[in-house]
Amino acid sequence: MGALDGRSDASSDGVDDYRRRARAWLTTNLPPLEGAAQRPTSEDLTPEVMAANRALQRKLFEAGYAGISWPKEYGGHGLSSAHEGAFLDEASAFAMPDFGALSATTFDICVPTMLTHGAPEFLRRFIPKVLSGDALVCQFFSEPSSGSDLAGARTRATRDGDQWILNGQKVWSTLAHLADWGLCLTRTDWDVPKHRGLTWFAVPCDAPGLTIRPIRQINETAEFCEDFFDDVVVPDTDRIGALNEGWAVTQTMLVLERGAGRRDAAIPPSGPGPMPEELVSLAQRAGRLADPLTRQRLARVHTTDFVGRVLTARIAEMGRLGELNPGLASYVKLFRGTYTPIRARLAVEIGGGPAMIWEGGDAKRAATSLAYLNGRSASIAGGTNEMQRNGIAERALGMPREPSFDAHRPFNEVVREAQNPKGTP
Amino acid sequence: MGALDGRSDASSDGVDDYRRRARAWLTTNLPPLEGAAQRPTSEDLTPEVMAANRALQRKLFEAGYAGISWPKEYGGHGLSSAHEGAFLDEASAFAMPDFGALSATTFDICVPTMLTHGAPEFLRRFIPKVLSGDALVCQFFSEPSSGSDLAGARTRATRDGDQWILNGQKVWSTLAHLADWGLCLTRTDWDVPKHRGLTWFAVPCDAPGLTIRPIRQINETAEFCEDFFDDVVVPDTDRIGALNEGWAVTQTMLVLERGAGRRDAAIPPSGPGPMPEELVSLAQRAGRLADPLTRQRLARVHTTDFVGRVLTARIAEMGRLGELNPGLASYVKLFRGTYTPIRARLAVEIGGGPAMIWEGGDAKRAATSLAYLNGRSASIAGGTNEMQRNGIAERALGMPREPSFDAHRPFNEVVREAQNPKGTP
Amino acid sequence: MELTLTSDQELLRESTSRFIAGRCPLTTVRGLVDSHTGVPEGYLRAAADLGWFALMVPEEQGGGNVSGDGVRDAALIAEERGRALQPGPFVSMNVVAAALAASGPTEAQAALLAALCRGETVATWVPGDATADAGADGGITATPAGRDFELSGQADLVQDGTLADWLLVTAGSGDDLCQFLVRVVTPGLSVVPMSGHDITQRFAAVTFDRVRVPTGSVVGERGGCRRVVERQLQLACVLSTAETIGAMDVLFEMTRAYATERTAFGRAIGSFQAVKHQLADMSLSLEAGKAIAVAAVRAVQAEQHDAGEIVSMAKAWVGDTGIDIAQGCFQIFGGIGYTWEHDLHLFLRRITMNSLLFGQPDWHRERICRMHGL
Amino acid sequence: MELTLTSDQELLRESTSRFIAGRCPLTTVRGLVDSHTGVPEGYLRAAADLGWFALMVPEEQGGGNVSGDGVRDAALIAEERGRALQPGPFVSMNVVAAALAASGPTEAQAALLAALCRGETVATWVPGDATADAGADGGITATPAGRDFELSGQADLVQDGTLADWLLVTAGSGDDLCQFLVRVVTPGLSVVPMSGHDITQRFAAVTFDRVRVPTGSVVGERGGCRRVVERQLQLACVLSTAETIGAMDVLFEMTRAYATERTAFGRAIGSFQAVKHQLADMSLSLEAGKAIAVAAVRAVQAEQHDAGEIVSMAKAWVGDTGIDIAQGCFQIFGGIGYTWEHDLHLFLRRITMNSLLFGQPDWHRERICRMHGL
Repeated sequence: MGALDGRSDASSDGVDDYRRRARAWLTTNLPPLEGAAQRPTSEDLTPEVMAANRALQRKLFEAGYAGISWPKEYGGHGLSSAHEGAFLDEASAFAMPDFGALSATTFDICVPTMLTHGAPEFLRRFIPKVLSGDALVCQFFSEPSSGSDLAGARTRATRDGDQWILNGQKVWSTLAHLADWGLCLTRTDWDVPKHRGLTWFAVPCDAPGLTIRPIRQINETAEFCEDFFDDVVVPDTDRIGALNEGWAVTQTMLVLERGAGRRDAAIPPSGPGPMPEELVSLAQRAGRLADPLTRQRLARVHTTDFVGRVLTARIAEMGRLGELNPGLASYVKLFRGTYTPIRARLAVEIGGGPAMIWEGGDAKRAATSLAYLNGRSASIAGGTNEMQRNGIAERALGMPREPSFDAHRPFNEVVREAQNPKGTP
Repeated sequence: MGALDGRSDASSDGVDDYRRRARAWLTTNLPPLEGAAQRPTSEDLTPEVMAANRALQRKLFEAGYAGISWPKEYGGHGLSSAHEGAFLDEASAFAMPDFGALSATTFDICVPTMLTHGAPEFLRRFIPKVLSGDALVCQFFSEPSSGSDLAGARTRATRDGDQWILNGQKVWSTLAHLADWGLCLTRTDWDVPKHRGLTWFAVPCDAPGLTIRPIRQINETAEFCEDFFDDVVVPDTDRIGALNEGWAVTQTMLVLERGAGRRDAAIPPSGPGPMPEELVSLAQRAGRLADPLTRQRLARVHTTDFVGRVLTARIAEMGRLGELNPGLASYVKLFRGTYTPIRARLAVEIGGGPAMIWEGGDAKRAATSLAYLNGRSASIAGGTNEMQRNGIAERALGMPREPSFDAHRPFNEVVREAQNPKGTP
Repeated sequence: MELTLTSDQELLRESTSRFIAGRCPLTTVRGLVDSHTGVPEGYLRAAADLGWFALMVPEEQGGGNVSGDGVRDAALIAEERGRALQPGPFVSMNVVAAALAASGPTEAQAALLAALCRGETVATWVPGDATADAGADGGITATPAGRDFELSGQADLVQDGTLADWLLVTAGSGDDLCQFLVRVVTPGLSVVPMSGHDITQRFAAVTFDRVRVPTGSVVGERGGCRRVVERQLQLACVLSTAETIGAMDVLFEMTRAYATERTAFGRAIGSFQAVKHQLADMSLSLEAGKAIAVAAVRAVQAEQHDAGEIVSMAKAWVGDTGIDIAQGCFQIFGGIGYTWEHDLHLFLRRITMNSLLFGQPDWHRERICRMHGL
Repeated sequence: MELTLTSDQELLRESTSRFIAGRCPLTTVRGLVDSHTGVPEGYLRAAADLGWFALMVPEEQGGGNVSGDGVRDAALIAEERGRALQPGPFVSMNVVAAALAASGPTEAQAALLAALCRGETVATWVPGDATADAGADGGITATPAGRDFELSGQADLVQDGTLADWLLVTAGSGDDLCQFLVRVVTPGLSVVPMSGHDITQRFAAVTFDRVRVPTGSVVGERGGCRRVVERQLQLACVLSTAETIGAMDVLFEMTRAYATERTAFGRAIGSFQAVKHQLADMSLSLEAGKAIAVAAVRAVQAEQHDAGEIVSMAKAWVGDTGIDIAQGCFQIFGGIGYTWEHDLHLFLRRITMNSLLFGQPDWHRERICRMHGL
């Protein structure tokens, strides 16, 4: 199927050599990974941990293993994704720099978006900072008044000579309090329909007038922030993409956010493996391992876990086969959004009341409660189930689009009317 | 609570006397009921059964027990609903005239609608025929191209002097093939929005040009018909309600159809009673009475059955207390529409494969399959679950109405555009 | 949840609601989530002054209620309590008070009962064997030891366990059940306060390690108390269900209002069928829940022969649909419901925990089958 | 359901589809619902000419298949059969053929196998004890009687039972399982044709009343055949699942198309979120069903160690979601789906019946737990 994906090119020559050299370097320079890699949470990312990871990133950078497939002119190495893949394969046995969710927002989402839409002058200046671990990038994307309706952003950027003044509020910015920069969606024209007046900027997190506040979540962690822009000044040279054409940038970002191009998704899992251990021991503690209802729940979860994995591989394969359509990624997201809350609820039913209390600090026993509280984030964050259903129906199944009340009218008029609705269009 | 319902009036005096006389007459004149009353199906209503029931109706009529609460001027007796209630209470032990579903369409839906909207001249002529059992009335209401969208009727009535020429097609007319008359919704003005160009007519079922054809259903019975109107002539004197104001008539009919004013609904059931016998014996035959999953299913059905009954009583009581709102009836309908298919499916799961095969003609064992096939009619017929959800959300919960694409434009324009959709409004 | 109230009951509802709003509104509840007891200073005494703990107790025993329908009055208060997620013992106090009142109490027990009614002391209900097959709860056994008894075993999930001075313990004794009134400070008895999912309630794990209790601590008849324990279970379930209904009602109304206010894509989100239909389904479940909860309250009040079955139906229905609704409301609120500051999670926590208490829905369904001899 | 086919497989799929369209399209199936066999004259022979019954049999035994992957080829045909609700034995014939081919058949059995491959005779699979706890099926026992065996018991739900000349019977013998090839016309054996929910398939109830069968009718090893019966169950499930997927796919596509064509309130019903979101959920279940069905086919083909588990997952998933989808499509079609003339009910019937055959979803989930030693 190599011929079909059209991604092999001359620069992928010598991958085996490259892999061998990478392995040698890794063995000498990086500590081996202890146990399975686990993404650090916001609580794990103490200043010390962040500093250590930045140091690791700088090590990669200095050895020439940062930005392997990114363009040479911006400090990358211009090699193929096969080279990058080979390096990552080898690196999986070592402790690589890991900034939690910021790794993804920086390296998989924001910078690839910048590389697609940013001006060369900006990229030459900015990308090396990313590669050396000095610029971790978050997203200033959602707003309190625009959740599912991302194009309805109301953060205002007003031109002032060579610079822009930003005012407004963002929310759900993942780990913004630990980031160095943020990619910020603003409205630069209020007199045109909503998709046509948007512009993106790169904003330093320590910019005067920008206040970043972690949000305390119901699971008592604080992975997300709310961000207040109060006359934040941004030079026009830090604009990403053309003026008022921010929706195109947004589209790129959304595709990246749903995991486009992740190398491993299309590999079908070899088998279901063991039953979910935490639920089996939950059932055991509840004395219910022999209870047929509990057994049904265990088998349900186990089945759904595996079905989710084979579905993910199938959808990725459909993408590789060229059938990829923006609705397809919604299948994986909707599956997760549908079954994650159900899985969390089944765990509660398996464990019963005693599973929902624990002696102070017994994190393992609190896990059932936390998973239950977190469960619904899968059906909301990154696009609600409802948005995914729209995506599947309209883009994969060809249903007529939802009639729009706002996409064709000047945004300021829409805002006014939403505050004083008149009923039918 | 008598003071609250405002329905007691002077004419309800002497109900006890009336009840005593009714009982005496019934004992002498009607055969006692054998076993529980079961609504005859279309298959049960043979010509002989129909004739016997018409004879019973005539007997009631001649004895002065037909149209007890209907106006005197049209052949009724002008008594209170309390009198009628007393008679029906007493009559419940006797074999009363029963035309299956036609009893409801005639006496509970169509004639009350006529009494509200019909012209006195028409009613004087027509109602006595109903009372004597000579005019059973069905509804010519739904159309192949308008299911949920009842106001979208396309059967055309064209004026021709003192009469109207009807052309078009109706469908889902319950037992139309056994009825004498039908109440027919037509479009009389195509140049105004859909709700404003409708008119109702009473049409004899044997009118020239009217072809009534029973529809074979998936359960192999034929309770519904499709009806073809081919230049059917109707005099203007058989019009029900004002010209082009048929939507008001429709509203009356819909409220009646959802069982408004049924006397017994508000009485809370005394208790759940025995487990559903047919499911218990299904489980028994499958050897699964001790199976915990089967027991859960049995208890689920039993619980839902009782919850449905207490909910029905609650909603009726809310109506009596004056909180009735057109969205309320949708609760009962949606409950039934939601749980009837689930109940039917649970039965299949209880009985398993062997419950879905039977020796030819073993009707009792075919019942699980038939109930499963019928199950979804509760979620579709008489208003789909989706329409009930709209009704609850918009009328009981105050959600903004669905933006309308057709309610404010001339109907002929809507029809044209639906055939060539342009996308957004 | 009742459609009509007598004027006495309406008065009770209003005074309850006023008391809660004044003494312990949701902001106060929230402020107490990290405290040991979860209740404001003086709350229980003040609640007792309103008669909260005397409802199921005859006047001659120091109790009394407004309408003569103690169960209905208690359910009405429970519902109001649920609306503002009130902390502290209510279900447990009333169950214990009803149990003592009906048991033909000893003099000492009668004195305790009066103290309970006055809110001077707290007792909670340890169902032990009564819901033993409802969870991991291994049950508690009572063994005669001379003229005393020895209690052994554990109860994993004791509501208000950390607040209680006294426990009404149901223990298995041979083939039968016995009930004991046990002071918390008794050698061999340990009460471990637990952190929990529902941060507005307090639970404890209670262990009995050969706890020696005198004959005088036996409540009611020695043995043969299956019938009274059944009655206690009915009361606990019906009051807990009423509380859940109150919580569901407020949460649903919050969500309904939000759907009319919040706009997206230029219109109120409640104008989208996806939201509209979720709300309609939730409203249906809630209305049905109120109907079955009322039926259960009435059946328990009237001591109907099928009260236990109707209670189990209510507990199972509201237990399942309560979670459906809390999760559905979460979905409609979206991200905002995920923040600590928003009240949604407090309702989700209470509703979920109540669903698990006094028998999960499955357990009640199994119980219904048994009641029918299956 | 496979995303990529080899050119051989594509050819097989096309010829299968062409054969069905020419020989037995849905209108023909519909016309045969009241007939005894449900299949058109000459259909089985013609299907055999296309190799339908030889797929799992090595060439030297009279079989053969296109791609060398017999299971995948059979699944592909099963899927095409499901798309047009084909009648007649396919799953059962292939299971029996595979069983005989793998058993080291006697000379007589080998001759029968060749006849099966040629479509000259029909054999069906009577799992008996193999799925005994999957239904009311009391199971069949085999008792040694001199040099013969005596079979007793019953099988309530034998697919293609009325069409079969031979039965491959799985019977319990002591602690073990045995398989026998039994001619339908044998004293003591009665095959009662049953009316059924799925009017496009034929089922029978089979009773064995001390049916005496000679040693020569034993298939494979005497006893110890749990492993081969497990393989047969996997084949039956995986082929039946593929058939269901084909039926679901067509039904869903009919419904999807209807939602774009049917208008109400001045717009296509598919533009309403209520319809749109139901379709999206169904599409998700269907796509997931295809993914797990493909995984099951591959696992059975490769005789993976966890093939049985993956098959049970597929059977349970597709069994449940198949009914969800059929019911959901019904809801979108509305009244028209309630008419005999509309094809919807034929799909609903087949999908539902397949969900119940060879173990209901519950049964497979329980099986999964057991496979993990729980």
